Amino acid sequence: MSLFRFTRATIDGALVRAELADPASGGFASFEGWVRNHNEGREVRRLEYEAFEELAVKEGERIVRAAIERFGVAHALCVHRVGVLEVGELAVWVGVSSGHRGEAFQACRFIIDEVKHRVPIWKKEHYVAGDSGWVNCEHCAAAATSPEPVPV
Amino acid sequence: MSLFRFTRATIDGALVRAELADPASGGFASFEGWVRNHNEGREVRRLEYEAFEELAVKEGERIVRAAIERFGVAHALCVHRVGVLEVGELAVWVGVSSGHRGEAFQACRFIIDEVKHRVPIWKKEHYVAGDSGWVNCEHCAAAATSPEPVPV
Amino acid sequence: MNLRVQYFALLREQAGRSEERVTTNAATPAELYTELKTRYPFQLTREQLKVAINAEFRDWTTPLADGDSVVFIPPVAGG
Amino acid sequence: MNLRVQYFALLREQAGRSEERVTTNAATPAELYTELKTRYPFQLTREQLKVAINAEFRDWTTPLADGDSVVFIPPVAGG
Repeated sequence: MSLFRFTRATIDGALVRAELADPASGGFASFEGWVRNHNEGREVRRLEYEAFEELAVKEGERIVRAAIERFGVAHALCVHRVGVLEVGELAVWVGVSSGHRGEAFQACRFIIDEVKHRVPIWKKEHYVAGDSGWVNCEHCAAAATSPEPVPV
Repeated sequence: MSLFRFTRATIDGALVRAELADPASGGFASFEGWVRNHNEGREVRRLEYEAFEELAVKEGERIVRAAIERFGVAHALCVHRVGVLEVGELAVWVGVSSGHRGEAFQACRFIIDEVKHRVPIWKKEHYVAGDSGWVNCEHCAAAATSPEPVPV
Repeated sequence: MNLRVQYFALLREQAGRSEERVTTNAATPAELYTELKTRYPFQLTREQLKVAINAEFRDWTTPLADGDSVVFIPPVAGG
Repeated sequence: MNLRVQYFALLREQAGRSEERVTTNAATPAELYTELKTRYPFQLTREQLKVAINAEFRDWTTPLADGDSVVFIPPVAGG
């Protein structure tokens, strides 16, 4: 069973959810990250996700495996988009099935927090105003759109 | 927008999720309760859900509205099945869309906890062995924590 | 006084009906439940039940009025 | 020593390429990044970056070996 993977195609929530179906599990928690139309005061038109997939898949699998062991849940999966995404599209999906709901919520939260924090994935915002910038990189956005490189 | 409702038909997760779509929301948390094949050491064949719908819808709406206000999320919805359900079927669906994931998780957890605790819905388990029983009735003392009565 | 009483779950099974019209002198839900226990094999205690009048949660001591709709609510198990 | 260097996100844009073969005397990722900064307009500091060698996270002081594949990882933003 897959624990973490990337896709270039639209994520179908019903399909990925079906991978976690389990007649012994009574609870299923999921999280979806959607592309929203604004961030830090800027209007966003679309996003671009890029990943160092070889390491990211290993790191993502480590996170999901750790969640399963730590919270004792039945199954868990994270699927992340790469490529260009429009506002409203599903960027990341996390699902956890479990005997009990408390553990399902905790594992789901743990996975999305760790994925955002540790997995080598980058997000470039394209703004309605026409410019763009890499997210989480304080001096990156300005630099990314500078016509001339700033001297080191 | 509906906050809480009952259905006699299969809950389609993709359809109910679409009701919460919001281009300003970046996070979506959901919980599903599935009919599992065992409970407290008994093998379960199917469940029967029954509700005092007139009061349950009002109480359910109060819970969802309280979650939206308390956690400041954008939208939230709970849909609950009634009738006969087989193992693996979706019994209850909760979804919350929000600008930030922390609030989405908290609101989702709050709603399912309160719904299980306060809303007049009953569940009868039909066991593989042929007998059946109402859930929580052997543990009535523990389950009978009263909510505050509404002032007359 | 005429009341409408609805039964759900275990109480519905033990009463053998989903609802009925009851003519009673019971002044409160507490008195009404005591009266109904003489008629049906209800085992649930008042501590295990909640009360709704006209589809709102109410106290056991709320005065009943003619035409009220009363429900005794067994331990719930949604989700 | 020959290395393969891959670039992602901001570093890819600033290097103008996704990967390259580099012949170098740099003994560690720290030395390699200093060398690459003379060639490309990289502004990210070592404190902002992490290092991967052969697709595993490593320290800045890990000795490099011929044939290693090196990636400098800008601040991530998945989800």
